[in-house]
Amino acid sequence: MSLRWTSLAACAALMIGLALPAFAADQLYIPLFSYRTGPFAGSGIPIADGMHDYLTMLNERDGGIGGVRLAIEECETGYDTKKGIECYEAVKGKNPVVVNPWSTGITLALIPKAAVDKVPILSMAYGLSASALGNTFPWIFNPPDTYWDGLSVLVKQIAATEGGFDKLKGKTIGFIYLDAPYGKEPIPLLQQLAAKYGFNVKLYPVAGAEMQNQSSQWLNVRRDRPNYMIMWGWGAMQPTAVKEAVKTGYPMAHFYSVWWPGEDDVRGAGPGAKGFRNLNWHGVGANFPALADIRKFVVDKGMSKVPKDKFGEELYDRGVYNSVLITEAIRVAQKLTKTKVVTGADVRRGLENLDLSAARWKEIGLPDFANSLALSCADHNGHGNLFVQEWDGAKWVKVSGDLSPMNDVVEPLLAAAASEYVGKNSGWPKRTEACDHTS
Amino acid sequence: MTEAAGHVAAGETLLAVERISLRFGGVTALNDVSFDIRRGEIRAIIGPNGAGKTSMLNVINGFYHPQRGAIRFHGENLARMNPGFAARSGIARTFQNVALFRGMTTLDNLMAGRALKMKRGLFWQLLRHGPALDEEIAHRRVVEDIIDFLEIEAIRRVPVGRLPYGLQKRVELGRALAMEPELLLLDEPMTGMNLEEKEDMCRFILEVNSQFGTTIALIEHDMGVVMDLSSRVVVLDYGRKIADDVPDAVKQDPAVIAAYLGVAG
Amino acid sequence: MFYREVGQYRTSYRADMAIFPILQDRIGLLVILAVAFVGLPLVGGSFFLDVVATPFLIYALAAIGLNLLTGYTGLLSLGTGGFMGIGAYACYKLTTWFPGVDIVVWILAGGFAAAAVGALFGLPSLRIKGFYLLVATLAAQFFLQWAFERIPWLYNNNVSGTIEVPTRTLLGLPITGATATPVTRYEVALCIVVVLTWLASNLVHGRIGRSWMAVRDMDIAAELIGIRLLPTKLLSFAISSYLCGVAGAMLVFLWYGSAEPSVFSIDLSFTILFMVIIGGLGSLLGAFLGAALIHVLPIVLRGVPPALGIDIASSTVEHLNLMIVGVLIILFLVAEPFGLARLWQTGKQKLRVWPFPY
Amino acid sequence: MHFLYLVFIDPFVQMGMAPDLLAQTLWEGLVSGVLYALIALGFVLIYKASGVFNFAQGIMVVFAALTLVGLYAAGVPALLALALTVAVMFVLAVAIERLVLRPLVNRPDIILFMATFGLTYVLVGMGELVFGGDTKQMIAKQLYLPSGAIDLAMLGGRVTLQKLDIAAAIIASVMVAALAVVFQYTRIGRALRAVADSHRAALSVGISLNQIWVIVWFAAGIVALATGIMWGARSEVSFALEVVALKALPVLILGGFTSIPGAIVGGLIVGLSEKLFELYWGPLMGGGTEAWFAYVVALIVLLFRPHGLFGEVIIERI
Repeated sequence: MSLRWTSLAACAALMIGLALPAFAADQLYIPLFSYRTGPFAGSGIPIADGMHDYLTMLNERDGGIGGVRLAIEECETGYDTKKGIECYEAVKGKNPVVVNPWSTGITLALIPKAAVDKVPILSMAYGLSASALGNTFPWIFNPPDTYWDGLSVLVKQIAATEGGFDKLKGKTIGFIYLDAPYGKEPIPLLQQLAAKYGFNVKLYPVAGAEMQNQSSQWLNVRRDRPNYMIMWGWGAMQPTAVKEAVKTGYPMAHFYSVWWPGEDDVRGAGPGAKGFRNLNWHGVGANFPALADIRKFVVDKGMSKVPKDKFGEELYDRGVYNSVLITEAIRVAQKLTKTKVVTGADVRRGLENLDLSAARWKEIGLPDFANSLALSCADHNGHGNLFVQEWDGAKWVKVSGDLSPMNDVVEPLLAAAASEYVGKNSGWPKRTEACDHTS
Repeated sequence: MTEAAGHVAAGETLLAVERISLRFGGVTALNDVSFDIRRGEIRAIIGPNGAGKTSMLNVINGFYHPQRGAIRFHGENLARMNPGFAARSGIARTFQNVALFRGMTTLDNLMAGRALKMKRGLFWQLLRHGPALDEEIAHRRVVEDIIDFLEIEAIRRVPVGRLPYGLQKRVELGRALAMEPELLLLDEPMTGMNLEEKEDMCRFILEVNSQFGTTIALIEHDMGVVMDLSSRVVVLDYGRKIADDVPDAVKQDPAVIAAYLGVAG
Repeated sequence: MFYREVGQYRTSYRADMAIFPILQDRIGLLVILAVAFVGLPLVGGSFFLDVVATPFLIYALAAIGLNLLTGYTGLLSLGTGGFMGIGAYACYKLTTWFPGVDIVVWILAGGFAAAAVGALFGLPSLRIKGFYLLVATLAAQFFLQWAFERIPWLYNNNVSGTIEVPTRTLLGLPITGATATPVTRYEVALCIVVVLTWLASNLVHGRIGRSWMAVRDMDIAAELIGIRLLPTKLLSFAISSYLCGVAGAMLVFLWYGSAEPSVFSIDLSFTILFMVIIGGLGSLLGAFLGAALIHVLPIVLRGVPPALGIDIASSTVEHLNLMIVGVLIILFLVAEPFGLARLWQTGKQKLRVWPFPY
Repeated sequence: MHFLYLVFIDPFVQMGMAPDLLAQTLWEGLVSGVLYALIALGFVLIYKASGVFNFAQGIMVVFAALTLVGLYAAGVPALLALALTVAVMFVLAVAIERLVLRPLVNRPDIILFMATFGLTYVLVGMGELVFGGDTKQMIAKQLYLPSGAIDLAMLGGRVTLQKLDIAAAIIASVMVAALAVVFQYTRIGRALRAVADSHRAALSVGISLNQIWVIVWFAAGIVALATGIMWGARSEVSFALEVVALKALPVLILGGFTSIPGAIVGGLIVGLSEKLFELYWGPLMGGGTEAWFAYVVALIVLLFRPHGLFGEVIIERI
């Protein structure tokens, strides 16, 4: 009998399906999976704002890309895989040019679907590291770096401060991470490097439910006295960790993190957090022409949700970076296909031929905003250079030169992971997508 | 009535409680009580409020464990009964304030009473065809007989929670009968009933006793009822046994009268 | 007028004990099954099947599972998420070891692992009652979720730390993995749910179901009529967990296509408990109705503003969504504490006497 | 053999080796224990007076903290914001009594439990709608909460006591004491205990249930506010805090749903034991045991005392 209800629901759903604003054929539909709700909203909101605002700015300033307006639609996932899948199913019918899942869990769920639905997935510096290999994952892109790249760079940096890899011998590196697939991904590489350079690894998992209750982890840190700490955190876990580190009196200059902590995450810890370091690959701040345009065309017109004082902060700018990747890929796709209204398949090609040179960054009003990034059919990641920045109590300051990932170590890992993935997902499709060498 | 009681009173001892003492903390509920129940008789336990009658029944079917004393059932000695064992060895029970499965229908309550007798395992239960269904039907027959016997056909499918008190008492009796017990313990089966209901209940009790030859031990306040139904009466007062004899003798017993002064009905 | 049992005499106990004694009900059921098996796949698009229908079936199955425990045996549990997880991981391991065997077999087999674990965590239920038991089952929930994170063996040491569903075929037709069409996955889910629902309903209408309800309504009395409490409660835990486990396996293999441990979080347990309560304790139908309401309502609500052409941020919609669902739950509990199933019954009663209510 | 050593000997050796760390651990456990106790207290108050298992307690903590921070962000001076938040919690209590409890009076416990779920949803939605979902700073300084720490050189090492934690402990104790006094010696307190014993009896002697309910929910709101401030100051104000509040449940089991001292003792037991276990035994199983350890402890206690350490035992009569 219940199915009577379903059929009701069916009608409702269909009704909605029809009622959804059908996007005019002369638009590029860009869905933005955002999470302004839930326990991770703290990280999600600025990113969503950045992505949204840059795209809106293009609409307002240039009337879209190549004269084609961008239809931007946010879909709220709350960082929840279930809602993420619902969002995907909801948008896939409206032929999106690209999907940004903004959650490792959602990305993993979408990877198999992407090839079938011909929708490119852009998981920018998160998701499945192995998806960097375009020949195995033609539809997945995770530029500009994988977590393994990130970790290798951190170890490099630590070695540099110690004065050479040989100095790492006997040292201890603590790894505090969100006890979830995302947080656990770097561990194999960390242990491999530990074996190689003779340092010890201490693991400090933080359960999702315990994000704001880390005193015991930091008591462990205090006992083990690791020479360096590396954090793979997310959402509310990060500010708590920084505060606890300050409480425990851990030397901040030895506390490194992957690229996710933003200003808000360290500010709370007060002056004690001075010296905290994390990775980054793009500029921070609002003094770029493009951001000036965003302020002029979007923020000042009240078309943005970003609070005035948060404008141009790290994660906001990361959102902008993500949007640049999308729009540039679209431009390339337009050039390749000589059509204005490109499809997801075209944008996939666009991404594979993406080439963001310093000159190009300058053209789009973001001079020296980020290193040049070039993707190819084989390499969907770029493994670009990263740098370390330090919190000076008020803002991030770049404290290192450009550091290149240890490709020699990461490459084999990627290859292994990819083949493992294929092996376990029996019947994984071979790449059939042609590879064009234009651009 | 009395002759009905008379002819069964001959049976050998079915159950005997021997020197039972039961204490809750400081309070002594039962103090060195002994009496026996003979096969086929109707045994009444009476006494003023708080005399320990219900406690006595609770001891008999193992819900309370006495500190001292033993229960002899079928000749074998049991230091302590437990409810499950009591049920399996054929002791059924109704309660002072009805203890039915309120959420279930009359039919289901009675069928539940057959739980011990139904043997089919999980597999057949899952299919609910073949043996399981046959078994179900067989027991349904028995239950329907009881339903007819107690004249509760009309409320077969009514959740017992919605039934009036009198009927609930009757259903509870039905559930006890469904267990086809050897010994039936009735705790004030007639409280809160009007005259007609009481008469019905008396009739049922007598018929159960005569037709199925079920031994019955009952607690009742209504002296008239007790005197009519029972073959022998044990009188408790403040947890002690003060009399144990045939109704007429008990009536005359000065100790009983003293205990019941003004209470006798 | 049309819905009358008058004149339908049941001449044998067999007929009387049928689960749907009334002709119209049987017809109705057949119609619904026809619609479910044939109609919906034809009408519903991939969005409807993947986002509404298949998940609804999976939730309904889990809700039935929990309902056997909470509704029929009166034992509150918040371990559902964990038990579903056990089912999923067990199924995953099994299909990794024996890729040849048809996946449906493993989905069903996965449930047994859940049953075992469920029975284990059911042990305290003999002594613990009510909300104390509720919180005790949380131990299962949190411990299992922790285990899913901590034991790499469970997810075959995948670097990603998640279950990745391989493509498995039945008679050459892919039923899991990306290449499986929504329709296939829906039909498979439907078959499993229909069969298991049938078995469950057989169970609750027989001796075992009665002893469960007896324990629920008055465990002392149940004991005094010879029902053994511990075996009865454990059986309830085991079977309930079995159904939840199967639902969990379906959730991963027929719906998500991959799962990290957080999928089986406490929230899942809560959702299922909702469905049971809202649907109606102690009613299989209720499980379906509850699943429909709790799962479908938010999706519909999410669709409303665009449908009306209102342009508000999706996050705002989400917030309003939460509030509306919350308010509805309260209103609903105020209006009909016995759940949708009871509403259905009253409706049927009205229909029975229609058009002459007096 | 070696494993046995690691389990039964080594941890204690470690404790002996670094007594200062042990002391620190105990202190941390104590502090988080106090905060658990505070949350549990909110549960107990409501359960005692209205028999409602209030799942919304967790979100009430978040909501109170958010309101406080939000008002301050809106330009209200800190102390005034605090006062206003208290007012808001009162309004909330009244609203809950009117819109949720009153219509549901005399319904089965499970129904009321579910209703508090609906309440949770509403509060989450409202909170995010009004204040936004981003993590916020607790205005500790503006509320004159101390910052910094006291370093004690002792036990051949240092033990660091955060001033904030000390304040938390003190405030919590004061609140508990105050509540205890109120419920022991005042008219309201007597009324509340009467209600806790029997709704009908209380009604029959002319105690207004509704009034009592408003009072306890308000009290629970205040407790929630205190918890929110303390925990917010220790980490951040975010919706993830709600999950921390779940920790109150094992505390409840330990202490019994109806016992205020139980809540406190239970809180301390959970706080201390889970910290000790995570620090000295956790490494053996890869850490992160705090997520479940408290529940397992609670479970074990339940097996021996089905009504918790302090909950009153119900004697079943037939």
